[in-house]
Amino acid sequence: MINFQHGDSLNNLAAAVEQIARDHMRPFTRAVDEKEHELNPDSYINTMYEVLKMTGGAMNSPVMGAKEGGEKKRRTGNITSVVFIEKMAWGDCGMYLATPMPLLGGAAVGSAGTPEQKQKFLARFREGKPKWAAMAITEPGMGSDSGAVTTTATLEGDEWVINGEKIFVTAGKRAVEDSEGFVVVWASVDRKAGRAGIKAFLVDHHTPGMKVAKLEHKHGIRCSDTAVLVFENCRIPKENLLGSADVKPTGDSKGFKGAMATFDATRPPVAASAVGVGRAAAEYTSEYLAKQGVAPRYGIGRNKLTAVEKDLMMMEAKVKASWLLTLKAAWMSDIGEPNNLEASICKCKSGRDMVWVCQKAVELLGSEGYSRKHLVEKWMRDSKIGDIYEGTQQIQKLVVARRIFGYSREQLA
Amino acid sequence: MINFQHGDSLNNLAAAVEQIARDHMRPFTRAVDEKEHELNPDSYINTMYEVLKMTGGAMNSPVMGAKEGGEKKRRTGNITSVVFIEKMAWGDCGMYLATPMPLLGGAAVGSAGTPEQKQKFLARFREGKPKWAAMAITEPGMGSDSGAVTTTATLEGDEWVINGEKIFVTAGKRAVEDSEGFVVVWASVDRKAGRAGIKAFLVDHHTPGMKVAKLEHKHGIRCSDTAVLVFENCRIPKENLLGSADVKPTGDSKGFKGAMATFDATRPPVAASAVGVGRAAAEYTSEYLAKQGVAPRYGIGRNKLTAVEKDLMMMEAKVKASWLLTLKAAWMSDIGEPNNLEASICKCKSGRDMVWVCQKAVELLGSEGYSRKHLVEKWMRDSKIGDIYEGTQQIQKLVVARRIFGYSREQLA
Amino acid sequence: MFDLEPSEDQKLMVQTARELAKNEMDPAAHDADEAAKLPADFLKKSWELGLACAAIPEKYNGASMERSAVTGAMILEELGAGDLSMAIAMLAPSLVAYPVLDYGTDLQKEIVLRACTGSEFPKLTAALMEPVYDFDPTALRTTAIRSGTNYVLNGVKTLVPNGSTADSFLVYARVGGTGFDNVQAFFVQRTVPGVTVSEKEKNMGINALDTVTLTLENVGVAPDTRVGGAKGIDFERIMSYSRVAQSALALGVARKAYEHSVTYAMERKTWGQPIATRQAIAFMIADMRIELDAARLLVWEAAWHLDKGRKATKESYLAKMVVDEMVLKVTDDSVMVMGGHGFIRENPVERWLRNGRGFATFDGLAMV
Amino acid sequence: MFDLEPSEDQKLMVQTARELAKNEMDPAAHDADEAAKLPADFLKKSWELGLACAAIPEKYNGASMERSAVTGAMILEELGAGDLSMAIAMLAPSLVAYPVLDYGTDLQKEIVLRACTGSEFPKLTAALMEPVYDFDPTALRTTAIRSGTNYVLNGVKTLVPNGSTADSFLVYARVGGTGFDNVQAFFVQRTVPGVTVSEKEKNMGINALDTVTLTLENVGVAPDTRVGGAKGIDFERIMSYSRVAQSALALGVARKAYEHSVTYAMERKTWGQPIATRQAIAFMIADMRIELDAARLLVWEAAWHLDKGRKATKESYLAKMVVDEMVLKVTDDSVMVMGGHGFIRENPVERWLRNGRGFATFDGLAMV
Repeated sequence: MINFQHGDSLNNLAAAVEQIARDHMRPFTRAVDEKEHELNPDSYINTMYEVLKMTGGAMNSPVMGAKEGGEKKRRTGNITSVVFIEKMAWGDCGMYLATPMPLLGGAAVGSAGTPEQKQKFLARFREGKPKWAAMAITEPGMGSDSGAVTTTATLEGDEWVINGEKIFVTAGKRAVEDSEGFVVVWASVDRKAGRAGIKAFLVDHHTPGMKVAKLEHKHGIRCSDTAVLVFENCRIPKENLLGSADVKPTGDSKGFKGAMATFDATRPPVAASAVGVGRAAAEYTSEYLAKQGVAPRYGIGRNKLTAVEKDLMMMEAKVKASWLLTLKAAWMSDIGEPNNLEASICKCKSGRDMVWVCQKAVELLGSEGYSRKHLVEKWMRDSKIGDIYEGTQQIQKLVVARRIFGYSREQLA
Repeated sequence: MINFQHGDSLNNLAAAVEQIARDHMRPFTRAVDEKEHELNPDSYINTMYEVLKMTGGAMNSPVMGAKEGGEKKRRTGNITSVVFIEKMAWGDCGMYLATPMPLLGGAAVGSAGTPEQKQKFLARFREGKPKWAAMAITEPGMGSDSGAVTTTATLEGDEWVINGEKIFVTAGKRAVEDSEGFVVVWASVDRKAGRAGIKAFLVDHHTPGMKVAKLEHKHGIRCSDTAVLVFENCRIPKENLLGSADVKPTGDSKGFKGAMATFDATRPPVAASAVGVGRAAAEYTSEYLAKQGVAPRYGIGRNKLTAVEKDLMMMEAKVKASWLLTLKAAWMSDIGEPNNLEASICKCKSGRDMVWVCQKAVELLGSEGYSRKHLVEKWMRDSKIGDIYEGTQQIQKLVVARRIFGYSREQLA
Repeated sequence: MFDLEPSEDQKLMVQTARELAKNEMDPAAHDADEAAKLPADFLKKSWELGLACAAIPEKYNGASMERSAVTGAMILEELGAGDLSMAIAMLAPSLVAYPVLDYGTDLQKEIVLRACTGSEFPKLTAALMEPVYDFDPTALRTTAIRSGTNYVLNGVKTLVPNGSTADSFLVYARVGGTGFDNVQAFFVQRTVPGVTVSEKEKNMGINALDTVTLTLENVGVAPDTRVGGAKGIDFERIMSYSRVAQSALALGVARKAYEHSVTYAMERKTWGQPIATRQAIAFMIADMRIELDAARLLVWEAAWHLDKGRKATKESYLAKMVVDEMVLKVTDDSVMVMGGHGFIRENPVERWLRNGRGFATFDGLAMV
Repeated sequence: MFDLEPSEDQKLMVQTARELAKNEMDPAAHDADEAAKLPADFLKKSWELGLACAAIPEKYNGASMERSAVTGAMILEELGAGDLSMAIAMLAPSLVAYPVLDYGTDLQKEIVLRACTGSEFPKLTAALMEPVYDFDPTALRTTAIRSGTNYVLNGVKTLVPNGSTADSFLVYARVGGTGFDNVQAFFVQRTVPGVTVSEKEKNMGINALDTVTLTLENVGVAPDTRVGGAKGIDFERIMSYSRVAQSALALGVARKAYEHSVTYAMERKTWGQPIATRQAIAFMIADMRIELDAARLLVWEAAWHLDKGRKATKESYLAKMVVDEMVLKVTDDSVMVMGGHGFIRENPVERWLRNGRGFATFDGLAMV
């Protein structure tokens, strides 16, 4: 039965998250942007961590929530997580990415980990001080072809020895230096095996041989630490391999596929974070212009609109369209339908369109929009990451097209 | 010395063409669209043919004009031809394509023909009754890969025997059935040699074995006949081969390259025809809306514009931008600079943007724009061909990108 | 809880509509467009299926389907995918039936709704649009001025569907200043003095649909011709229903063009490979799908607001704005996917482009 | 006869500008942006080259270059490709010099033009823009009201380049109703009562450029501060010059982003192939080039109209409209070409995107 309304319990939870976003994110959003890595948004982090501890699994890791809990007939974890994330990103996308929760690393453990791994690496997020988990995939010479991993993991006795360099590790420093978190590292156990040789490894915080070589200075989401991690003979226990150790000669190994599945599950959350930023910009612009007497005349003849009015309306419509696509993809996960196509659709559309929305917001406010007096310029910078991370717009279109045509990666590259 | 003004002589000639467009094209433009192939725009054809006979080479074949005549230092044929074509297409693009002149077929003879071939096939356009020439390249199973020709030409004694089917032959019926014209047919003399085996052949009107199998019913430019030509043991004299008979095993043969060079030279004229249609629509829309009291306020603050005003301005700007790119490409030909890149740029941009302009024109006039009471809906249909023929927008982008990167057809396909 | 699963009833209706589209509409669409005429028995056949006006209560002999804009949107998408001219033609009676169902007096209901449940296709239509570039339902140029107890109507209407054969027109007119609140609807008989019905209009697309220009010169009508009597109509809501309906039809046109493009791109080969393997084509088609899916959700959401009893002015307006842009882009791109073949009228994409461009210039041609 | 070949003089000037851009601007741009400060000696060094204010006649010690908007556009494109902040900073004196050259009284010329031909970088700038979303040069909010023989100025100006160090501001103000004709320019000294100069403004881009907010509260100025005295200025033409100049700077920013993308796409490999061999990337870059070339011609044509003595209001306005859209698209796409790397501030594309977005919000920040 078609229904665009959430249940009361989700609405109540959502209202709580929005309150946090309003009270603990928005007031700091300009400052955390200006100060970049110098300022940890502690007020938000500590508050949020307490909330997360209290609410337990549901918010701890959106994707896990979906896999672990809920009713038998219809799970709610995915919808819940995108609703929460959209609100947090509305508050501040950089701070959302600095939320002390397992994030992508946790998602990987949640979907591919053994019960022991889950206990060892996820239980800690329900106690003590704020912690983070990170995912380390990309390497300097690597673009979107996640198969081109050169970092190696070699089994020596009871230990894997990891060597290599990883870039674009979101929350990398917080996960391995600033807290008792961990990082999931993609490495090849057999470079000749190509994609099939790539496995994911759980590396705990402060493991010797791992170091944060650099924090990137970014266009937007500046308070989220994007780290370069270097592994030099970094030794981890044998049981920290995530998924199977098999290197199947043909096709994708479970390890790689498992990791890729993580992406399927995380595209809607990423889309949600983009929508949060876009909605923030659209709302701000509407409110600002309303004060200047601009009131969109919904319903009148189209050719009577002003240019600003029409743009404002398009901003609003695009935010909503992206959001509905995101909910749809999450809903499909919740009802157990494969959503690879829909996940890429919502990611592609929200990534692209929310950039448009935020760029438009700057334009509609004129030189005021360009000024750091207002937040729209910041949202424009923040929005761009939504069009890039976890697969650019172009990568998403490849996935969408492959699903439409039933083509393999080889048929449509 | 940068100059955006044409010389007086070109301006005078242009004014004459515009007068023809106004008097002999515009009044019939709706009727020739409605009646499709039933109505030959005779008034235009006869008037124009007299003019063409009088003005001789310059207008007879735009590309030839560039190659044959003009000053030594700076030729003017290409600029002249795009100026003329833009004005004719402004009058009516379908009628322009039905102009009794050598068109593409003539261009091919002009650039690759022997003196004898030029005399035999082109001189006739300066005398007698209206005539047309056509170019037959595309086949039913073939898209933009002009190398995939399956029509064959076999040498038997002193004759080439042609077999095959050609589609999308502009002015095909007029060239071979309705007048004493001719058609240039691309055929393979050696299918194993691929691209290198493709040659162009001059087939005279009413040659036995050639027949017009069908006239297409089209979206726009309806009075221009787009024919399907079938060749069944169609015999032509040996000397009607255009260019060299060599089939070089590697690389492009002169024959194919010569034919492809024709495209280089004809993209600016095609762009000009697109611009003519776009300008017609933009002007009509401006004039219509001016009567309704819409006056674009050039110069005021951008965020004060109405949506219609902004669209009107964009229409005007896009028409001009496409036009300037077209002039640039033609000018480069005139000064003897290679213009492969610029020819594709003007074709790509004008093809795409003039469709946008005409679609916008329909929208800005509301339901009136959608009605056949006004011409904008017709121009929208006519404009679409500019984005398609002689290489779609996508093909042009491939060419542009190859030139930018210095890539071959193989490196970027 | 958020849910996008249609009900069993909805699935059934969609299936019926899809079959009509597949068996009767799509195969006949090209010829109908060329002939500028509906297939001879189309209205009769489609009427018998009962897809239009299905929400008329049993009391008036109707099918008593739940009045749902969401269900309507689903059905109209299928019909739009069949053929736009035929879809609008068969739906035209809804333009009269639903406003009467929602706002009519008992007598109006008795007359109109019964006419819309009979075995004959009803000769009823509505006249809303006006032949101006900036048509605005909140500021109609057609006026209904009170004169004693009667109203006097003046104005020109365009794109009146099935107008050549209609006996009765539901004419929307301004009874006061601007704004939705000042619009009311009046039944005008074709034979009343002052009414002029034009020849069939000619447009770029929807050629098979019979539309006319209706001119009203000092046409006097009695008070009981006003829908809902003194209480009148909620025109704002009527426009929302109409915008959802048109958007849904556009979804159908776009979806058909998208599906056709997918099939073509996988079959058509250049350089030995299907063109679907080229990023330029593949991305174009991916974009079609993305925008189509996005637009559908906006339309459904607007419809859902209506079903919840809300006015949905903003939602339906924005949905239509997005859909109008989408359907043009998708149909235009579908022509590009085919290249030169897309320019030939044998290929349906060129018709879908002509029809697709229309949506931004229509406002009020259908009703759910 | 139509011709796009620059003159030898133009080529020489372009070469000079290109070298400055390559040697002094581009290499220092990142650090300047991060430090929000121009390189220490940049203004001095660039001033010595004489690229700004080159059209001041010999009479005033100037280089006596022909006053040509076309030449100016060519030079500004190069400077824009170097760095936008630095370019605007070094050009700011032109904002004062050229209006005075074109319209000033003899005395104003003597003072201002000599200041602009000295060895020191002139502490002169202009204040035009206002901190409102719908800034409109034809309807300035800043007013100059006659009071006896003097004028009283009130208003707020923003994005005043080099404002922190300027001694004198050329302030544009409305002296009557709306329209270009009612705008005049007045010299206001920093030290005059009622003048407040803000801290350096913070913007998304052009960080190294020093801009300030200038507030004028009942600032009285003498009649001889009005440019051109009673005859005044042709503000419409001044705006055209300004729009051409800004558009030319934007061409430079976009061209740099385009060139960077071309290089990157040919070097960067995925799956063993340069990403330039993928249609998605190749087409994006082809589009950049197409739009860039198109926009340049519009800018040159507008400039050419100015050189012919025309107002070029429409031409410069449309050129800027197209350029503003183009520079955003091109810089945005250049970030996409680099993927994640484009989001890192070490990579200049992210700065070009921040600068590129500015153009649509600027009106009057440069002059040729």
